[in-house]
Amino acid sequence: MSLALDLLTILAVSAGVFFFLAGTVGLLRFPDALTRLHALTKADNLGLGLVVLGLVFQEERLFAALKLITVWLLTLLAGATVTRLIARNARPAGPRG
Amino acid sequence: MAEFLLAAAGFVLGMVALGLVRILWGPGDADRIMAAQLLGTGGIATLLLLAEAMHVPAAVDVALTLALLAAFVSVAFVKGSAGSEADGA
Amino acid sequence: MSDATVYGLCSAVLVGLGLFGLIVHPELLRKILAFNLIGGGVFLLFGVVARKGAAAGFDGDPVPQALVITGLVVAFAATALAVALLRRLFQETGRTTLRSDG
Amino acid sequence: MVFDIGLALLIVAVAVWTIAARDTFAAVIGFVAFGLLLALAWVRLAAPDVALTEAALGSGVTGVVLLGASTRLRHAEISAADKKPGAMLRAAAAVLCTVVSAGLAAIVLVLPHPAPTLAPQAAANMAATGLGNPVTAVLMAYRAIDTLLETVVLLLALLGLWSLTPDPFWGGLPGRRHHDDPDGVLTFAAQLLVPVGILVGIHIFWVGSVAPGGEFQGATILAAMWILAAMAGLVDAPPVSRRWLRLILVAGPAVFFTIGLAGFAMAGGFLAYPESHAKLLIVMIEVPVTLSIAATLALLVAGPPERMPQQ
Repeated sequence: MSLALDLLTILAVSAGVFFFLAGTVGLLRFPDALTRLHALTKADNLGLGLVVLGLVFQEERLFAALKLITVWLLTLLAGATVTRLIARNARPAGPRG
Repeated sequence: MAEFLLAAAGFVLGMVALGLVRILWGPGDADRIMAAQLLGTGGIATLLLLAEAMHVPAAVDVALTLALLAAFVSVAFVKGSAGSEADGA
Repeated sequence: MSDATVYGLCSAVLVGLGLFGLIVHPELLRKILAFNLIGGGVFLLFGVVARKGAAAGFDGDPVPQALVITGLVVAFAATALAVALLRRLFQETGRTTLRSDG
Repeated sequence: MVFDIGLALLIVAVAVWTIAARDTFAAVIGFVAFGLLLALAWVRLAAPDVALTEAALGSGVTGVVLLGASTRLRHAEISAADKKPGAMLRAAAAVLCTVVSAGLAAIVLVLPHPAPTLAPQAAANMAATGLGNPVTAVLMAYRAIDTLLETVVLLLALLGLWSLTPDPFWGGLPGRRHHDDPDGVLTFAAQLLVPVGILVGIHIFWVGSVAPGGEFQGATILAAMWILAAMAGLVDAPPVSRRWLRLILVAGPAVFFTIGLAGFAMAGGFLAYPESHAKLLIVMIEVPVTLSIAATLALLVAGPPERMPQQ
């Protein structure tokens, strides 16, 4: 049982880490701010979600597992809000480059 | 398992480091705020992985705090960046 | 070389960097930032000494750790006050530096 | 070890950026990143209490204060930027700073092993307090006088800040009035985040007696949530002349000082707790201190009053 859980953890965390890689590549390579925004927030929030999922398999106490999920939900909410605000508010190019 | 999680934490941190290059390049405030967000998400993932790898459950509380404060700082960044035009003094 | 020593060397570099910024930046806000970097370096040094002083079943000496928490709060208060002074200086004179000759 | 070297290099790189960036706004983002990475370093140094403080206060709230200043002074800095000191002075400063760094590095390398430590004394003291977190025990009992003085220092900083108020706004409201976000995203997020954040703040404060956390960390989160609500236009700051506000500000230090004085009668010394009631007394101090610190931090972020209440 513990071995199976360990395996699930390794799978989920590896997949999560891969999405961080994808997000970073997008942030570096995509041509303009809005597409970068798109690449970054989706990939990273998914990456964090998979990392959280992997760690939940290692948690024995319910409260600790819930706390991990809360961290992810808070990050999602913050990410969605800020992304929306950036897309609407922030000037795509700064005042002096 | 601990070594794997520590390695994963190191890898995420490495990705964050690469993303920080975007702060250097900019060119706009939007990119810089995004890079700060990447840093927040990546930092949270790193903390959660460290908490499990080092058996420091308190690091999850640090991640929780960071998640809240990252939202707070990002909102302030966006508000400040958008508002700086309007009130110069 | 232990893990803590790595952070000890890091803290030494941070203090030097912050000091450099404090001296060469004419803008006061950059000086405040540099001052906070020095603070970060000094606090980290405390953390290294605390880690190396692990004893009595603790992973680190709690006394310097508690001092750093106190220090962080005071550093924040000092920063907030410095920023308020700077903003008032800007309101009164339109300047963000201390140079009066320029 | 590899992880630590990588993290240390990254911290140094971000610090270099904070010093070298041309744009102050970019430098401030560098500083926030710096604080976040330091929080990771504190976890690695087995100091999660400090990591919490760094994440909340050192990076987050300090970052917001510096950011506010950088956007307000943005138009001034362009004219001031050309007055850089000459090459000679810069070279001299570089030499001086290298010497300082080298000296500190040498001290780190020759630190005795094991380093001098107060951990045994702190452990002995902790047993008498009934607390499970050694750092909280140091803050509230072993070195309680430092913590008491610190709450006073925070108040003094706030007095200093208020004394910078321009005459017409004396006793007025700090900060700008933010209005509800027209398309509702921020309002919605704040309505969700603020209650959760308040719960997290209380949780961090409450576990501080047995696990990493405590009044400073909890208070910082509470202060941040109030400012977030203000930025979303959900609440507005009260005029700083309100009596209830002043009462909240001084309640913590006053209760702390009073119980400290009572220590003379109860246990024969200032800030001494009788062993049977130590934990109860510490909680009685911590609750008002947390509220006072939260209010003080929030008002320090808000800045000096800059408008009067609307009639």
